[in-house]
Amino acid sequence: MKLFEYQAKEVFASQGLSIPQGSIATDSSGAEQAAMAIGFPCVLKAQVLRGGRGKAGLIKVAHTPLEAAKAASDLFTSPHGVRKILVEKAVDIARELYLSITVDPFSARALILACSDGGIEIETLARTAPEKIVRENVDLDTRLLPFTARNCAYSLGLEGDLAKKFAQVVESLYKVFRALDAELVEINPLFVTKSGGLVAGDGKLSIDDNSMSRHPEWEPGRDYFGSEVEFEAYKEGIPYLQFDGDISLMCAGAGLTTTVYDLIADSGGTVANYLEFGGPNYRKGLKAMELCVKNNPKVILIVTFGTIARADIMAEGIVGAISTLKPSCPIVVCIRGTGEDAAAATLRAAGLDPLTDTEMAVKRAVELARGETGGHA
Amino acid sequence: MKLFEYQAKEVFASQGLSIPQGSIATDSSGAEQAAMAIGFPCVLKAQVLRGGRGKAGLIKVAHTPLEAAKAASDLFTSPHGVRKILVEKAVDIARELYLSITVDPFSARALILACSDGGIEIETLARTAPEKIVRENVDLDTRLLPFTARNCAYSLGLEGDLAKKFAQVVESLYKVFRALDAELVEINPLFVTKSGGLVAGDGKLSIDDNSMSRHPEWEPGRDYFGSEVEFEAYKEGIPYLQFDGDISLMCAGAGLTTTVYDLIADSGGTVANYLEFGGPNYRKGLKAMELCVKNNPKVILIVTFGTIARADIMAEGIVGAISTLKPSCPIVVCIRGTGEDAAAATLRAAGLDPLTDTEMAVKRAVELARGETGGHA
Amino acid sequence: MSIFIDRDTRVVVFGATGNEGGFWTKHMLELGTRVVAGVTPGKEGANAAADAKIPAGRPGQQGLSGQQGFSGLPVYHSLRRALACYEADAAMLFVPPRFTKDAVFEALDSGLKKIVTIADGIPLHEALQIRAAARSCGARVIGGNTSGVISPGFAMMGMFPYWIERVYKPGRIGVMTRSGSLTNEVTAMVVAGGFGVSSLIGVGGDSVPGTRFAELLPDFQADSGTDAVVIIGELGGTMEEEVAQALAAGSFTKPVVAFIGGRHAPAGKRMGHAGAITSGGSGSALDKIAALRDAGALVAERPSLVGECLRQALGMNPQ
Amino acid sequence: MSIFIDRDTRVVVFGATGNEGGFWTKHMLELGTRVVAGVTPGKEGANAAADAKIPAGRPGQQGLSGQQGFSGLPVYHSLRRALACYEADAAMLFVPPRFTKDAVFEALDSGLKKIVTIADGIPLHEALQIRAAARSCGARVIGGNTSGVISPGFAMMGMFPYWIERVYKPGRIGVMTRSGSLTNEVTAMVVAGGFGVSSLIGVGGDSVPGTRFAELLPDFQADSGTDAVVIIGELGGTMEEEVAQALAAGSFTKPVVAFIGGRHAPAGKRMGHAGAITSGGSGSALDKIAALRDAGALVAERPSLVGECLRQALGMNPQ
Repeated sequence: MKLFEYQAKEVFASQGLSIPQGSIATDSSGAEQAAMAIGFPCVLKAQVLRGGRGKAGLIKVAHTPLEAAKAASDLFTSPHGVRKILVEKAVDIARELYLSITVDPFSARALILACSDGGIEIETLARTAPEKIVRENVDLDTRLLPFTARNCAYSLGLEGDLAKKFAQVVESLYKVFRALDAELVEINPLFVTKSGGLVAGDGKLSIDDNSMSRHPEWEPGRDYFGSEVEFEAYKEGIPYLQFDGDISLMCAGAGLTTTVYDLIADSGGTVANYLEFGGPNYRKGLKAMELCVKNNPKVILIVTFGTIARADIMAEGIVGAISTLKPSCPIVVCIRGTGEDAAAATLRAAGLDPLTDTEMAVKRAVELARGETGGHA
Repeated sequence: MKLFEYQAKEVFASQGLSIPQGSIATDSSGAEQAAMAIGFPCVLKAQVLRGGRGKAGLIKVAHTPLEAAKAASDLFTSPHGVRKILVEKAVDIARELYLSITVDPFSARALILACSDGGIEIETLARTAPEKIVRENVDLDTRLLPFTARNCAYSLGLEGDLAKKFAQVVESLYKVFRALDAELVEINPLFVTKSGGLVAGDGKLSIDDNSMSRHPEWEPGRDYFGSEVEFEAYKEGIPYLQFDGDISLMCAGAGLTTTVYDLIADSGGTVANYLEFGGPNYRKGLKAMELCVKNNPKVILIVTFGTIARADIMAEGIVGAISTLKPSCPIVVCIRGTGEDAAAATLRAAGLDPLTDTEMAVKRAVELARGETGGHA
Repeated sequence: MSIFIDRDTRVVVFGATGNEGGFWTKHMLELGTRVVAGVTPGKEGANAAADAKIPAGRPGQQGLSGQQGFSGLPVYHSLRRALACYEADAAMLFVPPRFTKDAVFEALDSGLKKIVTIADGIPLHEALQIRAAARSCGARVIGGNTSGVISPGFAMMGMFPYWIERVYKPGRIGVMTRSGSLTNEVTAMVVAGGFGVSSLIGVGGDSVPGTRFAELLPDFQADSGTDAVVIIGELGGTMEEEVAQALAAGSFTKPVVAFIGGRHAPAGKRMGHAGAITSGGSGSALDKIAALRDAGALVAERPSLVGECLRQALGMNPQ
Repeated sequence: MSIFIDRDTRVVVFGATGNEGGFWTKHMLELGTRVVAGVTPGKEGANAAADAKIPAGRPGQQGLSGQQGFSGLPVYHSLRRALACYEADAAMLFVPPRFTKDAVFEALDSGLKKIVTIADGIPLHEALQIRAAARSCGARVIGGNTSGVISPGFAMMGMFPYWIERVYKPGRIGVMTRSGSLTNEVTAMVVAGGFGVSSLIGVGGDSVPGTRFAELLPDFQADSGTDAVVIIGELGGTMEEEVAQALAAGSFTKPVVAFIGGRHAPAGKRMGHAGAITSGGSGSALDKIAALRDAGALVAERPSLVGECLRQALGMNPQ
């Protein structure tokens, strides 16, 4: 679960990290007032969960109240669905650094990444100049010891007071990482101010989804989702991604659903949504189909090959959902695995034509989406 | 640093452990009032830092206000220097268990000790029936995991709800152990109430002296010390033990001071106080001698063989202390180690007769204490 | 032949008294797995698999009820108490994600070196601690978020519809996978291609699995019952690249066929599995396919081509 | 011959830029110890021992200022930076107690296997973590609360008035001790008895020392320069009992002479050292003496008898 910049910075500040003076505005006049309270120049930053905000024009500098109002208005009316703007006092920047903490699945430790060039995209740098990136592993049980934080600072070539302060920032950020069960915490850029301070210029904080129950205060609201349907799926615990194609996937198993997505793309088809109702959701056929229908897809494609996710139960759910929702589009069904014989019987009894081959099911769905065949499949 | 029972229980309660309802009284009428507020029967427990309070008559049960007043008065006038009484509601006891956490220097882990016989002295049991003691090690970095707490419970033969509750008590007590940097936390007895609850009947909590700077709230006051001089020595950071013999030790080095203590006892002498002014205190000759003089010893015996604790500096301190304090008792000096030649010269110049042999110095001190020789040695 | 588990591997099942745990424990026994005891705190004395409620309509029930003399498993409060009565080599965990770290550490503490956890939803930081602890003990944790491990025809730890012969036919092809349903899909194609499976190890779909693909290669290399290995991978992480490195380095010499999901996955979106996300351009399915092909593996574009790739890799005539 | 340190042991000194650290680093060098670099965060580029302020009137100063060509030590921000320039085997820590854990872990992280810390006042729980970490790395931490390690005439890590010949005369007797001043006292008696010291290891006076007496016995056993070992123990803990066990088990076969302080110590009172306290009747000096005697060690009642005990233990004529 990714937090917005302003939320990440709130957490940073609670662990002793310096952040620019700022406040949140939800409309243009609020942004103008915030800017006047903070003083000029100030920076208006759209709170959206995407990278590259600078290039996308989602960060604007204002030197007057008028400029602030104009910038805010531009941001709120942009096509990026901006609902909140962070208005921040401009920082007197001497240089920029990079710092993040993530996990290293191989060594099974936390991984600190630091770079003396801030503002860059670390993944790009990892390809072009990996030697510029300082890497330090931290064992979660042993915890971050000061010497590791110092190693980061000295490896970046920092000296004196700045090295000490950087090491403190590393320690604070590590506390954030652990306290929030983060998969990623990132400060990019980390500003070195002209007076020698360190201030978080940006803040990324992604909480591990499997740890969200420990952090109910960060349970995401509607803001976090690109569409109403995505939000609804989230609340149901149904993995769902919104696209704008023709075929609604209603599959079980992450790997299989991803494969179906690939096969559709290979066949020239397009996907309206990714949706899994396997695992703990295999009894949620009705809800799953409801979410698909909301996209007005040209076809609903159901592919499963489950073990725990029982084919017979899923077939009953699908048949029930069809009779309740009466979707107007054709439905292609390919259900295999535990209880597959009973499932096939259930589907046939409901007038469906269950397939047993994934690639054939995809082919039929793509054809139907193109209008090459018609009616319920 | 040992806490009083009532303080230990305060800490226990803050980590979720159940303790009997109770309050602290500093005089008899306060105890009577506390007893009436709590209800009868109640238990009055003298707050002193010694074991075996039951046998020593320092724990009394009262069934009426009059009994409470009488018990409190007896306790406050006992020879044990009772300054506070913990008045507690009597617990409806079904059985008693034992639980403690300490350190295992060999495995370098925390060591949980549990026993299904509460109220016993664990050290006695360790000699007589060690198989009755359940032992579990906990790695400090890995931390206590629930399975270890459960292992304690099931190894004691507990079942059902009681096993679960006991495991929770283990987890809570481990939190106390870590949070307070304890060298020992002990609940003995741990009451199993007739309604199946677990209540700490007693509480021992000893904070590691080397970690006291992290726990300034538990910095000991005058209460903790048997004498004014001990308290004063503590405030100076000078290791000091009060005895009631003739010879005040003013030595450097823990092992050497302990050895001098032995040699005196072997020679039939007695010690007025143990005192070390080595290590970081080797410039504190004046203060050290002040503490000795307060005991009106028959002899002050100074023995050192220091490396960091420089003989020359200590000799200067001793000579200065003598001229300031003008102690009326003879002083025996045996100073060796770093700077010993300069030290000897300083002492001789001040009219002392420095010795170079520890055992000879002890012999002379014991003789002087017996009055067999006289004057400054 | 098999890797990880065979008929001699003595398995203790955590959570065998639960509904799912009991159901799959019975199936493990039915397949021939040597399950010796169950562990459920507070349930000592219960008979696990015998007491398990079997949901109506589940396959395999008939087989179980027809088995003579089946009387359930002894259950203990703790692994230590179980091991006081039975020797064991492996722990199968049917334990919820938030208790998984505790169960893994309990197993490691008792010296078990083989642990399989199906838990889907292990907190990320605990997954790190689990893998770190296992490595420091020289133990192997398979999972979480996996169906487990099966050597068709012999034994399994986990949940597999082994009774579907067109998917779990015994044979000489090793399988390593990050998926569940997709595994059934691809394994069916292995069998359709005329092969069978020696051992199948589901390392799981999490971003920090307890065991990584490349760490299984030495076992498959040493297993005389395995002629080739099929890898069912997907976007995200670096496990497939690590296999490619092992191939390129010559430390694994048997033929490898891979199917990699997520070739068209949009960047930065998590496709189902916690581990199935590209980060900043690394870990894409196309990169993985390229790395594997460069290292000499055959990569099937579709599941249905896996059988053909195997025939080619093993130098057999096309079917 | 020696154990732990010799003229080839390459030592990095943490805190060599401090007053005490600098002073004793110079002495380590003067005795012949191969000190290669210093580590003090924030002080890279300093010349440690050369810059150290030497308090007036300290012995040894003359010797140092007379040493030709002495130009101080290179100092680095971190051990890792030091090791990029110099190879090293050991770390000597002149670091305050509350930073000791950090320094020990820094040394372990860089793979050093020999660490000596003089710090007096290491928090108890951190002492546990230090010893646990060292054990898991196969490393040895000596201390805290010790003067360190010396092989008189050759090298030392720590603080010893090696220039007092009647205390630190080279010879063939190994010494293990929990004390500082008492060590000088007893070692003087070893020398007075006509012997000298091969290696002296101060394990320190804390209740959780990084290394325990019995763990040093194999080294003394293997050291051809050591004929017998003197143990300077005291009440509290079980280290002397562990030596007795090793003797009784026959795993240490050289003569052992012990002096144990605290025979008259009142129960439950801490006699100076953190480790010097009996707990519930165990760890008394008398118990230790009995255990050692039962195992075949000679125990000197007074320091002055140590020399005689050694002669007896080594089968020599009384002096």
